[in-house]
Amino acid sequence: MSKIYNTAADALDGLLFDGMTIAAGGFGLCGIPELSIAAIREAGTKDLTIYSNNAGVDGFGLGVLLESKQVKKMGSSYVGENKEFMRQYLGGELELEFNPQGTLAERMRAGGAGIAGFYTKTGYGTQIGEGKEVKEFHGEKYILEEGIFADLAIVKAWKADTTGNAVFRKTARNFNEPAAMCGKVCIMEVEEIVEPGELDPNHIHLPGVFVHRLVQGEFEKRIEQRTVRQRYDTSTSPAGTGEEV
Amino acid sequence: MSKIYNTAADALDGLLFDGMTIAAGGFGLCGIPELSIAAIREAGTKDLTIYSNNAGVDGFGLGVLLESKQVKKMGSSYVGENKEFMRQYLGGELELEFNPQGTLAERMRAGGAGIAGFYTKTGYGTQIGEGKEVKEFHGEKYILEEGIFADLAIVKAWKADTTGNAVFRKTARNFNEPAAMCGKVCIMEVEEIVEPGELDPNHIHLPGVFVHRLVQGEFEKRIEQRTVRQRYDTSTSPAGTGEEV
Amino acid sequence: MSWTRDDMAKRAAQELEDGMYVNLGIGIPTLVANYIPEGVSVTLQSENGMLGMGPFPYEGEEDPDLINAGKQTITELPHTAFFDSSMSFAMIRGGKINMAILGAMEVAENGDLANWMIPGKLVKGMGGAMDLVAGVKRVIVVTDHTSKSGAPKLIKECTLPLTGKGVVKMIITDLGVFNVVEGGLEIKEVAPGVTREEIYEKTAAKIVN
Amino acid sequence: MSWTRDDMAKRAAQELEDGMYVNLGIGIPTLVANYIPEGVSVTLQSENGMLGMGPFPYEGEEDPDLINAGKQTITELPHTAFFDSSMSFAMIRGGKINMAILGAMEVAENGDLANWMIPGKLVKGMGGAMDLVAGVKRVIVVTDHTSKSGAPKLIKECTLPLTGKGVVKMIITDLGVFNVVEGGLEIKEVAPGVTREEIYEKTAAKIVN
Repeated sequence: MSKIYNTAADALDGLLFDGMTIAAGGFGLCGIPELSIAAIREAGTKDLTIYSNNAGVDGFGLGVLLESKQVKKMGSSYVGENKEFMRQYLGGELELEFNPQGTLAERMRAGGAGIAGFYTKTGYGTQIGEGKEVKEFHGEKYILEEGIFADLAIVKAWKADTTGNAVFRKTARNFNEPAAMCGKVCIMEVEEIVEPGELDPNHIHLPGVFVHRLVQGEFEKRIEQRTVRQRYDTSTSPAGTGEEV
Repeated sequence: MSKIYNTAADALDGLLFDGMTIAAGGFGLCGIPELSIAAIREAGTKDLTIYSNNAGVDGFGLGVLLESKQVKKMGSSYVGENKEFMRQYLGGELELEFNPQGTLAERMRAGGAGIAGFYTKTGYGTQIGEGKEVKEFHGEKYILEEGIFADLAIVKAWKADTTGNAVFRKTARNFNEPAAMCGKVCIMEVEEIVEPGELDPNHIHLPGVFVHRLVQGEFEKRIEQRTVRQRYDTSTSPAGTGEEV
Repeated sequence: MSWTRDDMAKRAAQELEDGMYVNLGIGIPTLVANYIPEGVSVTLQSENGMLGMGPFPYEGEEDPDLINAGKQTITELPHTAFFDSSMSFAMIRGGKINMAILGAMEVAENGDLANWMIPGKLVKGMGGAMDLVAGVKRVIVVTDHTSKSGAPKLIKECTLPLTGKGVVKMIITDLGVFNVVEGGLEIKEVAPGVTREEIYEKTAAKIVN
Repeated sequence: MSWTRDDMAKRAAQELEDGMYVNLGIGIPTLVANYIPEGVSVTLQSENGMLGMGPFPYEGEEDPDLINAGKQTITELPHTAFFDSSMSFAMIRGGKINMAILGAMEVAENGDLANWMIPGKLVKGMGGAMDLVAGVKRVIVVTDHTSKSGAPKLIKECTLPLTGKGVVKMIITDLGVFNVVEGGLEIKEVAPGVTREEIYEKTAAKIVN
């Protein structure tokens, strides 16, 4: 039974329905499932609830599904890069459920791992904790957060073998792993599909059992904030410094 | 600040105290922290509570700490390979807290991840669920299990760089990763310490932030059940079959 | 002429479908791997941290770092993936494993399963069995129809401590195949040479047909 | 002559100890990396999934798969490790990151922090800030002592929605260094050319010394 589909549209066939919940990988524009997003835009599925750390930018990433007004609700930690998002949100056209970034990642992993809820200190005593159950453990207060169980996960990996065993590249890994876990069905797009045995079995990031449909494709991989240092700077540059260009 | 210690005894210096809680990696005798176990036996620390999937065998693994009567309580999923364990347990000398295997792994990871408790279906309606809070999510019943926060984690990896970034080998990975996460201090013993840059940063199993002290050593790696197939068997042998020797 | 252990394993293997991820328990369930039907490709999960379990190693090639959940030396396959125990049970608890085939001490007519503990006897522990029955989509039990003393193992209510409540979907014994349905057990198949009367007689659980 | 942004970053860097794992927020905290003291080696964590963050890349060597939590292109170091977001916040929530240096809109005298939201204005989200203040062992705030309009930022009680309750341990402003102690803020250092009177005047939080 092959997991390989020719296009994202083929892979999505039969899975999309109005009002569904989708978990998407990616952080900012890094490691986002470009192909599935484009295919969902094309399919026109409406009233989507999307769990994704960010909401893309205007014209790219999940931003294209906002522009086409296919999204009813976003569950995210940071949506600051998207004017259309803000317009729809402030105009009351779009629901927004803020999730602390780590809580969002853990909620996805929890759903994928059959954990219905968990207690975290994150957000206790803040707006995020309002209406959530509080419980004390070892003298400290924790709030209950629930696992995310998505109808569909759309994620992007670097390489996968034909059975779906996947590896990610550098920080493009981010939410792709927990998002993949929490989907009833997971569509994974990759830069390269390889034969079983080409990936080291010790170094599979996401075992193939989590991956139902695979698509190989080309990616734009847009950079959101290009920051560089100059070559003439021969001193040891400290971490994360230089200049924006 | 070097994380490298010459011996397990050196690495344990200042960390041991009577009545402490220790999380140990390993599954059966596979991937167990042989060096730390031997050093704790030598140190003679008493009244230990040990969370470990198994309790070793007579004369090897955690079995040696049972023989020396250093263990007050075991938190395990399966303890069937150890006569001394049974003798002490049935004699009322040793407490035993059974944890379903997946619950034990998740409790260790939870403690390491700052998750004080989580809801799982595992054990609902059984002895394991008795006395534990039950909560319904999406029409199904879950029980509350708590994170494990251990005073010390003792684990074994294959290789680590000097900063503690570690990789495990095959199924010797098992509980070593979650056990390492849940220790206030984690001592990792490895077959080889390498320089930073020798391990692929994409393929670190356990980032060095979880590892406080490193020891390189030699390991016996005893096999618990040696099963083989015969070379003259040229037919395709199905998985997990053959004969015990 | 009821079914042998191998017949039972062979019958259980008929439940496998192409592409499935399957966890096999110790005992008769392990034998199921010998009878995977032609054209059906399944991936075996071993809960100590492996997908894609291969056969036992050739003598001299045993690797102490490569064992299955029964602690036996095994081998890997080209599509094998290794992972830690929390990831292993994430996939089990998360419903990603399609089928588990397990042994039983008792099965009740409502699908309750007891297979880990006999009070007063030596208690070894549940290992991964409670997680498996709680998380895997379809749990099939393969067991002798009666205990060594002849007592029914398919009963009204379990007397032994449970592994899981209402978790068993199908039972394969030496006498036949049973589905757990609303109201009790449904005889789906009768082993050759066995009569329905024999089954009725040796079963304490309610049979609905 | 109060402290400049760089002075504040330099002062914050004095809090770093050899071997620490540190998360630096956006803005002045990022500058701390420029002033890590001689002989002190720290590992920078980026919450999108990286330990061991290196400097920005040379022009032409930017890698879209390698960014920091501010979405800027960066580089890796020999001891870098990459991981997924759930692992990243496992180490944050689990208390494995020794220090976070963050900006603030308001800090209360009991250590409450507000730095993610101004009601009625554009809300971008908290990102990883709530997880960081809940999980990291020692949270240091680096901020101007007053807002652009001159209003105190160190106050009795936060008026803005909180990022975390009682989480800040130390505050470094352009006027000095403050510890959050029982009963209020303790002046630990006064910036050169600044008087205690000026600090009292520009601070609404209770100062205990």
